[in-house]
Amino acid sequence: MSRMPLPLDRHIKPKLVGYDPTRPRPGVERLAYTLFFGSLWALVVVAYGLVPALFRSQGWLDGALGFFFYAVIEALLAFGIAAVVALILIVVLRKYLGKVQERVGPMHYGPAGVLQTVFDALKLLGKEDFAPANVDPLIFRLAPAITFVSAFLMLVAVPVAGGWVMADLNVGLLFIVAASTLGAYGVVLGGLAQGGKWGMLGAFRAGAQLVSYEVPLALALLAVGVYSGSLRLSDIVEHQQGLWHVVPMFIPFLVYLVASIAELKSTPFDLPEAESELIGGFNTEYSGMSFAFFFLAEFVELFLLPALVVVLFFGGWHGPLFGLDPASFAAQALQSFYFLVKTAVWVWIFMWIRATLPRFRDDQLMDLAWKGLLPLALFGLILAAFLRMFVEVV
Amino acid sequence: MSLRFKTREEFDEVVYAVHPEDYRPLLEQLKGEGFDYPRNLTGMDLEYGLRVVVHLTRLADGAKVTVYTDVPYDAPELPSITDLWPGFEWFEREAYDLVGVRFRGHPDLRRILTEDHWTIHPLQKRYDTGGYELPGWQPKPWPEVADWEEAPEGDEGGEA
Amino acid sequence: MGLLGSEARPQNIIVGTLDDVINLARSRSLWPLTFGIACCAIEMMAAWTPKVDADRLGMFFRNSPRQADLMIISGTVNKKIASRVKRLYEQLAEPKWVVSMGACANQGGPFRQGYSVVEGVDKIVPVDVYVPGCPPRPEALLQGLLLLRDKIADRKLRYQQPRVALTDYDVFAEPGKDGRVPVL
Amino acid sequence: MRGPTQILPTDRADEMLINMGPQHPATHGVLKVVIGLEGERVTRAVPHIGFLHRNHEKIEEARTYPQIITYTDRMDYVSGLQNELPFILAVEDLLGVEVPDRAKYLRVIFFELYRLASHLVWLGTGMLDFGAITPFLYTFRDRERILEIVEKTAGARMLPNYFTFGGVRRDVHPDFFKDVADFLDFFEKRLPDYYALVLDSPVFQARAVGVGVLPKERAIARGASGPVLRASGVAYDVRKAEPYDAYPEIEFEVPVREEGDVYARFWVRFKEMEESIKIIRQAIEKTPKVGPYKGKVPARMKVKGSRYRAVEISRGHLGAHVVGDGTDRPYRIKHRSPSFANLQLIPDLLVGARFADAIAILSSLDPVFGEVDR
Repeated sequence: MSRMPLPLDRHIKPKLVGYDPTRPRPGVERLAYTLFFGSLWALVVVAYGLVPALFRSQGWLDGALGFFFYAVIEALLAFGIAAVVALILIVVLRKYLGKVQERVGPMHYGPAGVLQTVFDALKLLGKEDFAPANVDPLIFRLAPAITFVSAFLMLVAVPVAGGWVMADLNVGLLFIVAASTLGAYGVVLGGLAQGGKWGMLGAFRAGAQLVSYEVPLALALLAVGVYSGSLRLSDIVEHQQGLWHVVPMFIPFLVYLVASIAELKSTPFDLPEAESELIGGFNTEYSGMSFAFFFLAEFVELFLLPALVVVLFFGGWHGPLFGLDPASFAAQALQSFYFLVKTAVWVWIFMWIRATLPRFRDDQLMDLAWKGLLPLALFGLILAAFLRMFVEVV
Repeated sequence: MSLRFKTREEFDEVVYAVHPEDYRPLLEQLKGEGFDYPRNLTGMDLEYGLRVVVHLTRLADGAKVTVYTDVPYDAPELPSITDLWPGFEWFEREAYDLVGVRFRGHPDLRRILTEDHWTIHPLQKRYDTGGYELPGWQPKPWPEVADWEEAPEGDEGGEA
Repeated sequence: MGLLGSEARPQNIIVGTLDDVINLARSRSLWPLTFGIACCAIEMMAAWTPKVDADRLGMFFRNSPRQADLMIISGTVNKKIASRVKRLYEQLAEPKWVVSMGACANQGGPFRQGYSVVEGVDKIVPVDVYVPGCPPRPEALLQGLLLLRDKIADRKLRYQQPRVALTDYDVFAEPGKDGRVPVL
Repeated sequence: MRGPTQILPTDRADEMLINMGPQHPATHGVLKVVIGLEGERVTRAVPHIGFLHRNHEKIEEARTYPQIITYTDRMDYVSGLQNELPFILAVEDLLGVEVPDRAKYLRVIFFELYRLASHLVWLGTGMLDFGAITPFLYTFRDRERILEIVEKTAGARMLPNYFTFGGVRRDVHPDFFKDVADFLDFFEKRLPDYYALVLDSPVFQARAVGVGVLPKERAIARGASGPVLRASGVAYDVRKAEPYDAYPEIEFEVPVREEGDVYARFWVRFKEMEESIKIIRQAIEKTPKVGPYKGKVPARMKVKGSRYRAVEISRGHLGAHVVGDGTDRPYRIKHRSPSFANLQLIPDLLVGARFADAIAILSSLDPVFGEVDR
């Protein structure tokens, strides 16, 4: 008994939970959501609008040194956007799940619980980053980084407003496919490198699932590329000036929606993680910051895949401009606002699906990919080609 | 050879007290009579030996029977009835684990509730609640049943 | 240990402040391990459901011990599972805490004198908070978790976490040979 | 040998052995199953139990009869109150105690309330295994209302120790019948939600129909009981086969389904919830408004003789074999628990299924380890 410290805590009176679940605080929560959205929008305006405009107006981009600094600053801002998006989405998802499930979600730390994710991140920073004895150390450490970087890479090609894009690639669609495929590597390698059986099962499932759903996903993207006549994402958005792609490209839209939920590894396609079957699947043995990177990548993707839905099918940044000159700064800021609002709606739909459905079985998943989505995607591709010909003839 | 057993009525069921050598033949006969549902199998320590009690029922009309037999401490062996009612597989393992009755012909007679390396059968009366041997515990004399046509003495639920 | 030690309180004021911040974060983000043993596990689950909802205090279950901070021993620990409980505790990533929930985990509960029951989980793992009750109500568990939160974060308390179990209990001991006083 | 049981390495090159449990979210407690996997297909399944063995039967020999009721509560802790009944009925038989009518009906009401509570816990945790989180929160919210009603009368939530020899321990709270009626109205409105989230969900149907089929003969031979048996087409319900308390005077149906798959086991439990609502409504109507709630019981209970009684708890046929030697403590008590018998089906059902199906089958068997290991 002597090894126990003296009970110094006898004087502590635990603060009773002074919260009445029957009296929610919608005002505070609404304010918090507004702040979340506003801060994200501000960051986007700074990263996509102000910094490039500043560099261009001063002519710093001509020199090599100036371009180097520009690239570094942009990369940091992109990382900032990814981090802020993840921090916001984690707490929003938890609060939304709470709302669906008739509870309240995190609400005690910070007004309406907005600081919860900050505390989580700080805690994971201070947590032991443990590697079991039989891991492959290099790949074990590399896998979370690969997953996060691939999610982060996709952000570069997404246009948020007319002319506001970090890298306006002429092969933007292919770049997106390539970057999202890279993410599968991180998951598979992470599962295999940890030397545990649950991780291995998770890696097998992840490999099968992500590779299978890459195919219909790429075909759906290709259909959009064929229809709009360009692989550049900003051209695709411009092409939706009159009619959003969701109307003529409805079949590729459905294929993309299902395949992107599978890419996201969220229910009903969360087999690689499958918390109730495989403990944590590919991330079973990860702790501390390595785990945080997987977590972060998941939520960056939860932002980017809905953002691509908006870019490809829902008119991207298009919206009423109230007579503003489309090339002006104010108009571009307004366009980025439209883009973010549409993305937020789609993020909500993705969360809704996640909160409602049970999980598929692995063979049903494969059936859906190869027997259902692939023929549908091919049909969509042919349809897109016919529509393109029709548009060009008329 | 006729089976050596005694029957009596208790509440709503027929109770068979049976000689251990005729335990399995009697149960085979009952199985033939349509008692298809295994209700329960209890192993218990009577301080002169071990007893196995089998409760069966017939799903068709709800008739119930109870069969019990006693085996001595030095040879606690009975034939297994898992092939008649596979549902008794774990019940026999439990009776072996906790009371110490060994069932011949059981497909997988291992300990089930306690650890494999334990040596005691904790529900025997020679152990106290904590699993320690009671000091000065002595087994009682075996109540001889000379003629199975007479009621066996002192088998009414065990003696204190 | 993680980035910053939690037991040693350094003299350096900057590191000390950072330590406090990390401790604050740790106390506000306690993720328990999904490990229910017995009756108390149902009440433990009930503490995460709409009526009580411990998720609003930033706690949610992780299934892998590597990602959990906290282990709630919710039920009777018997001799067969004792070695597993000990191993799970060792698998938790540092820093880690243990909440003993219910009478059985505290000292054996109604089954205390039995041959197969470990008389309190503190014999095999160090325990930070004991929650009494059989089973404790979800609110009682929540109060225990709040106590743990305040223990971790309170600067004045200088809470020294127990690092070793109370006894070097032999988790494989057979009844009759485990050195307890016989019950007669 | 000291230490945990060693699992020998498999002798097949294409088989992988994994230890599922005792800490695994889908084992509903502390079951351990050694599963051999060939890809995603289960090639062998060896269950190991006993991780919650709490020497119920030994420690009850050292307790007096009224003390033992407290212990029986802790067997199937999800449907706590129901476990007291077989032991109490057996002792009442041996003592020849008469139970007054009011107590009989009160017992039925509480019994069925706990069946609802238990099936709600099963539904929530079972859907967690299927990957859906939301039903878990909904079912526990409804269960809280039941526990609040029980708490008002019995004083405790989960394990109230309320039944006693000759009746119930105290009379019900004045609001009791109104509370129960209110809850039933509320719960009837909730049931369509559960149907929509679970039974009618196409994803769930794809996972459950035709999975883990248990043939009728095998179910009977293995001694399966409760919804597992009735989903295989056997209409065996202890409430009908050997009626106890006020069940003979109450009209209800035993839901039976022939398929024997996971979907059938879910369906049977859903229908049982509906039947429970009917039973409680009838029992509230028929309960005598006044009258004793407890019969006459000898002050010094000297129980002699041997008796086996069974009741139908949420998981099936729970029996108590009480052997008394004429003192105030039992000579031997054996609890026959339904999940113990049902779990013997694990090798039958799991081998050949896919791994995700194995989880689904385990959740449809609905074991509670307090009663499996005792």
